[in-house]
Amino acid sequence: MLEVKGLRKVYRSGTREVEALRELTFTVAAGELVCLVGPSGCGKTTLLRCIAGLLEPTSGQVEVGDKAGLAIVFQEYGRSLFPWLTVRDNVDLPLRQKKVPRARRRQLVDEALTAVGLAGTESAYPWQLSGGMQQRVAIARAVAYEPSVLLMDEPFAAVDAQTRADLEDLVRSLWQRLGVTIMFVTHDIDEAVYLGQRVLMLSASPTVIQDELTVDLPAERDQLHTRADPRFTALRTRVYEQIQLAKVRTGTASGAAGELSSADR
Amino acid sequence: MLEVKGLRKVYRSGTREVEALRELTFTVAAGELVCLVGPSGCGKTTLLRCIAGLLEPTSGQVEVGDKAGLAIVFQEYGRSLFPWLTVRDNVDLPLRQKKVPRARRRQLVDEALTAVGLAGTESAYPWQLSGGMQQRVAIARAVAYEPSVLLMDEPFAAVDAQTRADLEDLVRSLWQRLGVTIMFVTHDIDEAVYLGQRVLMLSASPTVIQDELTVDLPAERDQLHTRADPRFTALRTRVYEQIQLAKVRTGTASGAAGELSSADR
Amino acid sequence: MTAAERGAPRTALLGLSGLAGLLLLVEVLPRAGIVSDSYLPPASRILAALGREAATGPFWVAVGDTLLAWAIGLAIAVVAGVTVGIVIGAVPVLRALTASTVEFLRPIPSVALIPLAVLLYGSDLGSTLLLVVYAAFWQVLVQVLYGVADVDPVAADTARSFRFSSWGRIRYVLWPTALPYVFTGVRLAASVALVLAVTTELVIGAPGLGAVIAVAQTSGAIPTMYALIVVTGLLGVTINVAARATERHFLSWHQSVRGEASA
Amino acid sequence: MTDRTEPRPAGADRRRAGEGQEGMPGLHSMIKRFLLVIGLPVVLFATWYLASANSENFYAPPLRQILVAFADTWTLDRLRADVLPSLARLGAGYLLAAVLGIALGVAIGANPRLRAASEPVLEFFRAVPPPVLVPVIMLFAGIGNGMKIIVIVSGCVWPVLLNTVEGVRATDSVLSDTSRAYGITGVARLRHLLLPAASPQIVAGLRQALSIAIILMVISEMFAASNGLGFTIVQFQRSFAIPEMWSGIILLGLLGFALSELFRLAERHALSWYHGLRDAQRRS
Amino acid sequence: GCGSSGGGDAPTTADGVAQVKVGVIPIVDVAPIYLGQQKGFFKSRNIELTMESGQGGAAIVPGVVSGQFQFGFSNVTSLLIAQTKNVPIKVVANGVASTGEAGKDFGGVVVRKDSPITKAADLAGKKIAVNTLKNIGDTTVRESVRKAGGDPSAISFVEMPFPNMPAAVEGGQVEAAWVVEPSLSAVTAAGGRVVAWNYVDAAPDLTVAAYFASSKLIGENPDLVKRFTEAMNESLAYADAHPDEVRAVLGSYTKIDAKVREGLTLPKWPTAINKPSVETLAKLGATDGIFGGATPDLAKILP
Ligand SMILES: Nc1ncnc2c1ncn2[C@@H]1O[C@H](COP(=O)(O)OP(=O)(O)OP(=O)(O)O)[C@@H](O)[C@H]1O
Ligand SMILES: Nc1ncnc2c1ncn2[C@@H]1O[C@H](COP(=O)(O)OP(=O)(O)OP(=O)(O)O)[C@@H](O)[C@H]1O
Ligand SMILES: [Mg+2]
Ligand SMILES: [Mg+2]
Repeated sequence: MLEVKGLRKVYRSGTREVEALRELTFTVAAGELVCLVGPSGCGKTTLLRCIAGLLEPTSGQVEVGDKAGLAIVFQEYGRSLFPWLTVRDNVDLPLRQKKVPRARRRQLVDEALTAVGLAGTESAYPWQLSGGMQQRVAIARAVAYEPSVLLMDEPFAAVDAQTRADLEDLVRSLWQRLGVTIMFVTHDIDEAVYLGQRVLMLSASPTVIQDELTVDLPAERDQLHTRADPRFTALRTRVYEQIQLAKVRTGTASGAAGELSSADR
Repeated sequence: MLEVKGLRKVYRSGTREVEALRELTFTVAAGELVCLVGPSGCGKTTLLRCIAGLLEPTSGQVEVGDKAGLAIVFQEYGRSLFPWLTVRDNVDLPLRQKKVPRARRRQLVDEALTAVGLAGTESAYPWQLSGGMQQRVAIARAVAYEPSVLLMDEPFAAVDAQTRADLEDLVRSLWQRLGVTIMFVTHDIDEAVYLGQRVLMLSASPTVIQDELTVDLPAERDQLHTRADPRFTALRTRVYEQIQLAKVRTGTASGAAGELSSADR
Repeated sequence: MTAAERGAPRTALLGLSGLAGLLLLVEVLPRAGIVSDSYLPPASRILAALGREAATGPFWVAVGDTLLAWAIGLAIAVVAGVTVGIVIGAVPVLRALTASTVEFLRPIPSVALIPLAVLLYGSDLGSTLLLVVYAAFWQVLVQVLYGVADVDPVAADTARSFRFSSWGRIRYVLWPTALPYVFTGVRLAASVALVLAVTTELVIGAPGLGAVIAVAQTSGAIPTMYALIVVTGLLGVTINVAARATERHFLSWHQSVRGEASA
Repeated sequence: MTDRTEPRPAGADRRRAGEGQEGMPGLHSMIKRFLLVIGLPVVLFATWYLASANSENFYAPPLRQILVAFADTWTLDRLRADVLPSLARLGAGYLLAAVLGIALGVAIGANPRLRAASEPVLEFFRAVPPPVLVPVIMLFAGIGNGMKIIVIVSGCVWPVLLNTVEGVRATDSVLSDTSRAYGITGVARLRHLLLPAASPQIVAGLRQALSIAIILMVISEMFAASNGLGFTIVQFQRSFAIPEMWSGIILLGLLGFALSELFRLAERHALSWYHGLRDAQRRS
Repeated sequence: GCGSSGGGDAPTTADGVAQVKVGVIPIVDVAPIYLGQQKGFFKSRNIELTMESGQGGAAIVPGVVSGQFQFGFSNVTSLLIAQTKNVPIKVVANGVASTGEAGKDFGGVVVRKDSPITKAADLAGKKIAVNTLKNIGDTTVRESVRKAGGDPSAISFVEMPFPNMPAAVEGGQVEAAWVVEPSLSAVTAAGGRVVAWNYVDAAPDLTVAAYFASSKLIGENPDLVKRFTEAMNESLAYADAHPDEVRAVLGSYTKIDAKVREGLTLPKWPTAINKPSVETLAKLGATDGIFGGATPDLAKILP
């Protein structure tokens, strides 16, 4: 359903050259929910953009079963909403492009906005909303679109803990209900383990897949019990260690630097 | 040092009217580190903007001791960096405005960028960086400025767990070293407790102060031991409960909706 | 070699092919009898006339005169337009106060001011400058005003929160934001200035290409007239190439330029 | 110590008060706006009046004479006979230029190759002065209204075109990616992304074009015309009716001001999202 | 030139040579002044000439009035209009005159080869191009039609620069056009026909244009004006007598093709102004209402 083979991406601009992705190979089965974690600047966004076909890989291949049914939630939520459209129209527009009948559109938009807790703001413009609310509009847009593949780039970064928990459950129920394939980028290790069937861990730059983990928690999860499960704790510790390792391997003690390989020619 | 009295803020645009802050009164002593939590859209950003003098309160007063030494890290990190300046110049510019001598500036910029793990990217432009890296540039800019009052609006939302921990420690060490007054907005309850001397909890809209909590953890904190401290767990539970309460009080079961009061006239 | 460097020759090639297409059209139209060749001579004859003109000294003196008037006029208009634009744009009261006057003065055509110019300066360089500056100034001013209004509120707040001085705000926030608009304004003004320089010379006989065109026109020397028109056009193209190059240099950070580099 | 809020520019408050409120504040701000609009022109005219009162210069007559000439000259009949045809041509030319400029601008702005190929040719024509272009246009378009409209278009299409090209080129990359990801392509991309994203700059171009259109209306009427405002002004100039000529120039200015006010209203409406966005954080 | 803005005085160099600027239109009509300059007729009278070429009165008259130019060249009707508006100028020398011979004048009304118009009377009700409306062109063309028994009132005149007229006639955008040399030669060479000689029809030996100065200069520096007039008269006479040299000098300030130059019909350059013809022009102008009800006072404008 989603196949990435030997993906490599080098950014070039002027004399600066950054190897964002060195070589990535993995597959995501149809209807799978995979979480992606990795240090800041390791190339997660780049990977998602390549999968969505927004960025040309330097080499390697990406195959997506059904490109038409692909939706994406961008990390830069503030810039991905149309400032000239109201909240409702922002969510509605992709549906209109998909030629969804009017009545159905109305229903989808209302449902999605209610699900993310934004019922009542339909007529506001995005710039009249708080950061977290903007991010939720972007999520609602993706949800209403009923995609077959959903790419989410740190979608819950700007919302509070409680809302975040609600949205996590929303994503899981959506996934179970529609059988959608999801790639979910997050910084929150707990979130990755709680949500995913599988967690892909990326190394720091030059980026390869550091490790892969199958989350063998029961399919029915809830915030209270799942997170209290000792298996959950074991899994999150495993992910944490791998990420620590990824950092150390790059040889920088602080762990925050060095993910950038800049080659002046 | 920082005094907010009866602060109220209503946004008006066209026929839409949103009461973002109903009535806030609190003081932050000089050199204190206060964390601010509250549901998405409750008015945290609005409050910070009012304190910084960027927004006119509808009523009430804000008094800041030394406005000249105030720095702010915006939630919209992407838009608060100047795209026409390199990373180095972005950090350097406020210092030049402050007329810091050249050699000292150089040192401050280098230190700040190294502290946030961005040494080596000085000559890149912000739009060549990943989201998390951009956010760290914004943090470095505020840190290098050596402010006497530092306002931070969800500054770590876009960075990975490990970097986040490093940055948390950076903020605490900076605070201890320079005696700066800090207001820190976050969604992460653990972070609020780990960082702050005090945690202010805002209610959902119409926003008032829901509760206030003094964090009686030792001044010397570290990621491993402090978070393992049973007192830490007790405090975070207390904050969590209060926030739950805030949501319930507004009468919406999902807890995510209803923070917006929109009055069409 | 970077993408931008690779792109440059190809861009030039595409541009040249566009010009070649125009030449071909002008060659074919009269030859096919679609228009009479005594009123629109084929390109080859125009170019031949151009060659003859280019061999004479007075022609180059005229080109020099026109370019001088153009350059001085444009420089004055740009400096004045940018300064006034930023001052007015940065201070809302001034903007409100001057808006009506600006809108009143702007549509007054330079050509209607010809008697005034002649009155003050005869047919000297001064006349040309007066009209050139008058026309080009508004182009820059309006663009700068729109550019200054386009400042990202978050960027502006950032500057305010860090206590930038007024000059710092102008220099580091207003100016870079307005810069793309200024470039459009300068490119508009550059050609308006050229148009006005030539027109003034044409009508009041100030020395320059326009005066030569007037002579060719009244003499019924059609190919020569077209040749001279081609010269003004080519001046315009050259000026634009220069403007584009500076723009690429100064706006490398801007969305419009960086998009192309990475493509 | 008690520095609560920064002093803010008075204009911001003024604008703030004007929007979305009825009753006293609305009226108040309308009066204020009126004073702002009228203030500087009144001062300038007064200065002109006093400075020119004793003018002996044949070409710079006292403003008093000009105003008398204004009243005598621009009678209703005159307006109907000369100003209306001009305005009709102006309107037609401006609209055509707007449509053409935006259409071409979007195509060129969205397509780097097309831009590379067409730019030199366009720059070539942009640099050719309308007065020498007119004979060529006459060859193809005759001497009727069509020719005059083409002259207007040939001059005022440039600001629209250039600004549209730049506006389209500067479309935010994240927004552009969003559109692509959601299958917003083709016409929808044009309608929902490119045009709105470029609209602030397109509007800047349209505003530039408006005054250029008026200027070209005058220039076009210098050739092969027998009526029109520009024609009349040139006629006055040639027949040494200098106060009348100045009165015509004043009328042109008034016309420009009136049209720009109309334009401002239209802009406020069409770009309300943009002004809202820009004002959002500056307002109370 | 800014130095002389105080009045009509020409700056004079140490050796008494006056620097004089003359506003002219670069056409055949002003050949004598260029020829005279070449022959030294001005230099010998301590005048150093600079020619400033403008397009018509709009550019030249203000220059003369403000003292930017000391002398200017303009057609008689424009001068008459200026007089009715009390523009402070006065004629100082003759400029150019019609040859007075139908078939051999330097200006006329032309039509296309295949046009049904064959004589002046046929022009009634037609669309005719002139270079300037309400000026010498349309008043004299109307007179031609009137004299030929046609009704001039229904003619619609359109304004267009001379060089554009051949194309407009050829393309049928106008039915006829009043053109002067060298456009006249261009039309006839392309097969066009002249159907009316309007200068000839208006008055015998019509004075078409003249040189003028501001009243101020005439009052303050009569000597300079006198020297200019003398030099000008000498130039006019010389030009009239030496058509070959005229054709040669045309090459120096126009771009008229050498072949065309040979075939041009040259105008006449008498030194005297034909006052009756000016009176006729005044009458015609008054009939056609171009003076706005006023009557030009010839004594005030002519020397
Ligand atoms: N410019 C504006 N115009 C109108 N309403 C606004 C504007 N800015 C913010 N609001 C409203 O004010 C309320 C508070 O917004 P604010 O940005 O302060 O929330 P926040 O607490 O920072 O939320 P988050 O955690 O999601 O960033 C929201 O309901 C929002 O819709
Ligand atoms: N347009 C660009 N030009 C040059 N380099 C770029 C560009 N975009 C990204 N990069 C570089 O590519 C690397 C990976 O960036 P990417 O945005 O994919 O990281 P990320 O994993 O999403 O990080 P984060 O978690 O901080 O968002 C970074 O080093 C960044 O500097
Ligand atoms: Mg990212
Ligand atoms: Mg916020």
